[in-house]
Amino acid sequence: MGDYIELIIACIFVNNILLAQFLGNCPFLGTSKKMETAVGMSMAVIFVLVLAGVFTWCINDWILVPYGLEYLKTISFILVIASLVQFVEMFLKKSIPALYAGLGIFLPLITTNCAVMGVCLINIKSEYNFTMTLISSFAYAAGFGLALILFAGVRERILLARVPKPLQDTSIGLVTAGIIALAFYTFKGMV
Amino acid sequence: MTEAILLMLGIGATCGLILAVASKVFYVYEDPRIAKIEGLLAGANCGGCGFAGCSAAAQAVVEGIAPPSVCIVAGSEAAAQVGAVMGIESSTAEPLRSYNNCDGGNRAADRYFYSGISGCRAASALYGGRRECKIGCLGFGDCVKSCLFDAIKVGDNGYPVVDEDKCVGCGACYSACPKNIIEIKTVSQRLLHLNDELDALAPCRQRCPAQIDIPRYISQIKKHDFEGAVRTIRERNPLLLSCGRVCPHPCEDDCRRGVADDEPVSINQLKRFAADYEMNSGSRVPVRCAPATGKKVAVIGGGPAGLSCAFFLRRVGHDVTIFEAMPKLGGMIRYGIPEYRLPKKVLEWEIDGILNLGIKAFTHVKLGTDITVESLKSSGFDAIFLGIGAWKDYGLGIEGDNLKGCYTGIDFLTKFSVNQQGDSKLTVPIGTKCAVVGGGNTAIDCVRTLVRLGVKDVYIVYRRTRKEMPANMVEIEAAEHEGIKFIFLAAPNRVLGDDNGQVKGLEYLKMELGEPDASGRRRPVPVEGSETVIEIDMLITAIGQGPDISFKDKEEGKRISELKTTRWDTIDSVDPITLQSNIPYIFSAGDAATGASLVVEAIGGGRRAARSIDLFLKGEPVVAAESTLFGKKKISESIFKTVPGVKKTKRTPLPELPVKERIKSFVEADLVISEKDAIFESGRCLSCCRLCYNQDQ
Amino acid sequence: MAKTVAQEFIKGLWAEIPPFRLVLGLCPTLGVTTTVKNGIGMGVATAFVLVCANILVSMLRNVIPAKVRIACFIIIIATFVTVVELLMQAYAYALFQTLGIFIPLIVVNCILLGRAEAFAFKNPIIPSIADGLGIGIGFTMALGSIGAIRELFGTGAILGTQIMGSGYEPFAFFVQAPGAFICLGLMLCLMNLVGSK
Amino acid sequence: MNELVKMVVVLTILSASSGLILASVRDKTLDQIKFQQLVNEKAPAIKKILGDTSNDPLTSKFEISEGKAPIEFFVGSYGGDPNTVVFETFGTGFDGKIGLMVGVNLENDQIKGIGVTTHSETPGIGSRAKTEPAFAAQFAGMDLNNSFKVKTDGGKVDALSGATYTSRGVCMAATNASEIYKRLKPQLIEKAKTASNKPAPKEKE
Repeated sequence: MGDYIELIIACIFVNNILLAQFLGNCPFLGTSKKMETAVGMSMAVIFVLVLAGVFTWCINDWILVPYGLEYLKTISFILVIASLVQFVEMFLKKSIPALYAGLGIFLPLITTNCAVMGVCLINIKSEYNFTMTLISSFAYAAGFGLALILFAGVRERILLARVPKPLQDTSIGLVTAGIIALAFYTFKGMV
Repeated sequence: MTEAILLMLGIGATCGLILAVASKVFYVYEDPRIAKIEGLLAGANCGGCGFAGCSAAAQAVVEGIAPPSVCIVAGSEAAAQVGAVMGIESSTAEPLRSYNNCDGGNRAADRYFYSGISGCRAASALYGGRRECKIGCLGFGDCVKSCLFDAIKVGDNGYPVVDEDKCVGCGACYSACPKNIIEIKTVSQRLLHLNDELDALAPCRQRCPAQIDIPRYISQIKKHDFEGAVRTIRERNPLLLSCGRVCPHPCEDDCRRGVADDEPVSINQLKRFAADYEMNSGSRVPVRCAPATGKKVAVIGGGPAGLSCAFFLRRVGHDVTIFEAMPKLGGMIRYGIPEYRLPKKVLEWEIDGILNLGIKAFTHVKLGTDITVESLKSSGFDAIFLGIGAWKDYGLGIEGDNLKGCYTGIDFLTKFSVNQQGDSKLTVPIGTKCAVVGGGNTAIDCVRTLVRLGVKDVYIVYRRTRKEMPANMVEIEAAEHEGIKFIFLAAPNRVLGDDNGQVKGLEYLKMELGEPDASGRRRPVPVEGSETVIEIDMLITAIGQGPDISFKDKEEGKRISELKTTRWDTIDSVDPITLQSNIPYIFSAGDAATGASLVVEAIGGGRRAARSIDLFLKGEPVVAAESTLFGKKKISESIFKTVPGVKKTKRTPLPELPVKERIKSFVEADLVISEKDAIFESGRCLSCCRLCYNQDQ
Repeated sequence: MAKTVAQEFIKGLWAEIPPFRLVLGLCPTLGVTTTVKNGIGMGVATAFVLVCANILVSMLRNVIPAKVRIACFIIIIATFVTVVELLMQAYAYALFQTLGIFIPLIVVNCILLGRAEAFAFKNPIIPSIADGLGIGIGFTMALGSIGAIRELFGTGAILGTQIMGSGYEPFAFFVQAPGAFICLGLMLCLMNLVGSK
Repeated sequence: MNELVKMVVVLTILSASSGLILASVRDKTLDQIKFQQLVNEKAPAIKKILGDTSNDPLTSKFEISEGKAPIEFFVGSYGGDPNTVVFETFGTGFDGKIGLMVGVNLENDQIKGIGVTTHSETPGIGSRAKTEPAFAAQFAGMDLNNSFKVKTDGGKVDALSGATYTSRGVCMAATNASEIYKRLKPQLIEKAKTASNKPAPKEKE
């Protein structure tokens, strides 16, 4: 149990996917302009990342490793993730429109979110077992959400601040992200 | 080797099959334009545009929230193609279109018979034309002949009708028309047009502070074109649901049917009917915005004036950001008007519709604390609109008015409303016997709220008589029905307290009416030795309110501290029509500019300010034409003393909940009229113009 | 469409240089640019995949059905990414080790999908190559320059050659995560400043 | 329906041909990659551990499989005497696996030296296990028949300050090495001799 808690803390704070591992930065800057979007995106990432983590673990453990095809993991993972996302999107749209309204529109954005692909590869590389994969996928996604929502909160306020023209928008966004990353940096010694 | 090929074959085939089947099984209809536009975007789903992926961006483009150039990857060619799908040329100016303003046709009486050349110009050369109306259509069709694009036809009633699809906005008809009938304007120009002496205006249109084209939307309701009616109202008033509920409808006072000794048309009920029709229809009537101008405007205060100003600025293409100090948008219509008059759900739906046009809004942001005029200017806002409202209650200024149990009107309503909406826990302990001092709408809202909270004895204490009460008559009547006790001709003298500092009574002097004062109301004079005490445990003072301009002091030495204000703390405009302040980039409207006034006044002011801001941003002089109609100024020939030919018909009564039911809860008390009644009521409209009106047969 | 091949090539170097003008492909930009060598290595790998994918997409543009085009692009890109991954492992092992997980993640770099969709899918092979080369070289230059700045301030040296005086205390902040964000933010600011003039 | 079929067919063909391409590239590069891994990951550690040998340890190697993946052993001869073997074991550090090369003298069971090969520890903290010679040096001379613990856990190894997890991971790898060594020692002595005499394995391409 202790190991699991440690893993969760490490994934959310210490190795925060956005701020320490630099994965998933495009949507990080793109969808953080509004709090609403940021929350939706975070939820969608948690949802997809857990699904993708489980699927890719199964493929890796049941097909790729037994047949010695590990070098095909990039292409097979991306195909599986892309199809999975598209399938879930279509499924939600038809069957659970309420959930689709909240999450659905964020799903396609996730196909090219390197956080998803990145976490799947990290899981495999770290040789986690099934439970660990489940936990780390969730925790990494939660870390993504945490950072994104924090950042969106700050960014909404930045709009009110005096920012010199050349620094406006993405530029100040990156500097802010750097300062938040600095804050997350202090978690380094935690585990 | 074989395994690799087999694996990839398997994965490819499985994914392809599953997706192919799923796309059939889970098929959902959506606007075909979305798919078309999505096809043109980069498909990288990178999120760089700020929308959640390409399909979300495509949807936003179709809804008009995002410009065709939304995609940062696809480049300018794709933007042009997206624009083509949407029928807008990206980043070109709004198209000009011709409009016909006179649908009077042959209604205006002929002054003489003319048998000369059949041409408008020839006819108008003789005494301005044969018809009575100075500006009305002569009906010879010079405009039709002038049009090279076959876009104007003479309609059924002998007046020109423009086919908007064919019109290219060349302006030929405009120059051909010797009268003021054909105008050539862009949507933006129409939206920002102010009533003018030369316009074809019915009396009600001249009276409405928001300048809504009333006869037009009523005739649209008559023709069952409810969406059209919504569109017409929205050209002047973005808060039609709220106005339809709370507007005291001054327009109805000038209705020609009322002048003819009949009951005036129930104009506001018809507006509410159209507005509710849109809300209940499940979809919003689309609102188009002009291409982006790249100018940024900060609207401070998300009340009716701010929302109206933001709405019109956004529609003419500016980038608008609203800053609101309270937890939610709406201002006085959210926090000052109780739930039973304007349900919050309705208000939210309305505000969402406005924000959906692409207006950014920040709440919990107070001018002077979180932002300053200076900081807004330096973060790139080109103009600033102050719609900060009037939120500071005036005090009674008598002994004991700060005892426990004493509140002021707006403060009480706001705290109660914030609490009711669950935004924070500001509870107000409610007594059992309450007196509300004042005779305005705030006072009435306070007493009606107290009744609903189960307070047994609720008094209204007012200096003058019922006739002088500034509150809406309907509201006063409703309060009477709900068992409020009115104490007229009573001036509070002092508030009595017990040993704990808790209110226990209110002493007032009886008054009598003396000579009329400047406002035409008879001045009340106290009667010596008439002190009377009523026993109460709660006192609310609602004797008026003014704007809170403390933000000025917080930026001492900055330009904003030079902002001119009046002695009532309202922001002084250079010109009440343009609403520009003495600092050129600051504009104000609503209660902040006028002192506590009507919602519809604030909406009209918001639009006037939007017009001035638009002029200011384009670098044009911020002025109003000499012939602009404003305030009490009216087209004299259109105001009749008598209106012959009107048969009396009963006005559709206002449906409301029975008293017993409504005082128990905050459920909306007034209801909407039925479609049948709306059609009937719209039939009562005389379809007036300047001179013409349809007589009852 | 009247643009010449040369124009297609040039635009990637300045007008549309990622990640400055097109704010895309940020993850590798931030993740691997601790040194010039890493930055350029990543840039070259990306450029290689970009050019190859552009060629293939352009070749197959009449065969691929529009509805599954994204899936097809992904397969094509992923194939080349894996090829790069294998080649790098075989011939530039040290670089492969430092770039680590970012190599397979070229697959999800939006620049690649974006170019495939926005350009190669609609244009013949030659302009597609020019486009891919232009954007690829632009990206490489950008990564290299960010890498240079971070390496210079973070370690006091560029490509292992000491540049700063011996009294220079390396500002390690720049090679760490927070420094990456701030460095890129400031460079963007600089680009805006220069571009606006 | 026709369009759907085309979609599926194109996808399938495309992914199958991608499989073909990748498989052939993989085939061509396989040995080179293995060689690179050897040279880049293991060789430096081996060289450091063994120092001056009279043979080339990278070529005098043998494999022993115990059901799982085979373990590679590199033989170091001093003055023609193949008395030292080096092999890789793994422990779990702060962030994933740590690969550790352990060199052992077959005659006295003493550790000749250790060296970290692969790891994904925090740069500047855990990574010092690989870069700080003092940390590795303290293992030299210890008896491989013992298990290894850091001082906080009651052992003899001085942990890297701030990187207890990494140090534990290295100890874990060393303990694993001890177990493997104890199990396989008889075989090792046997094979070390033959391997050092055997000519260098054929160089591929």
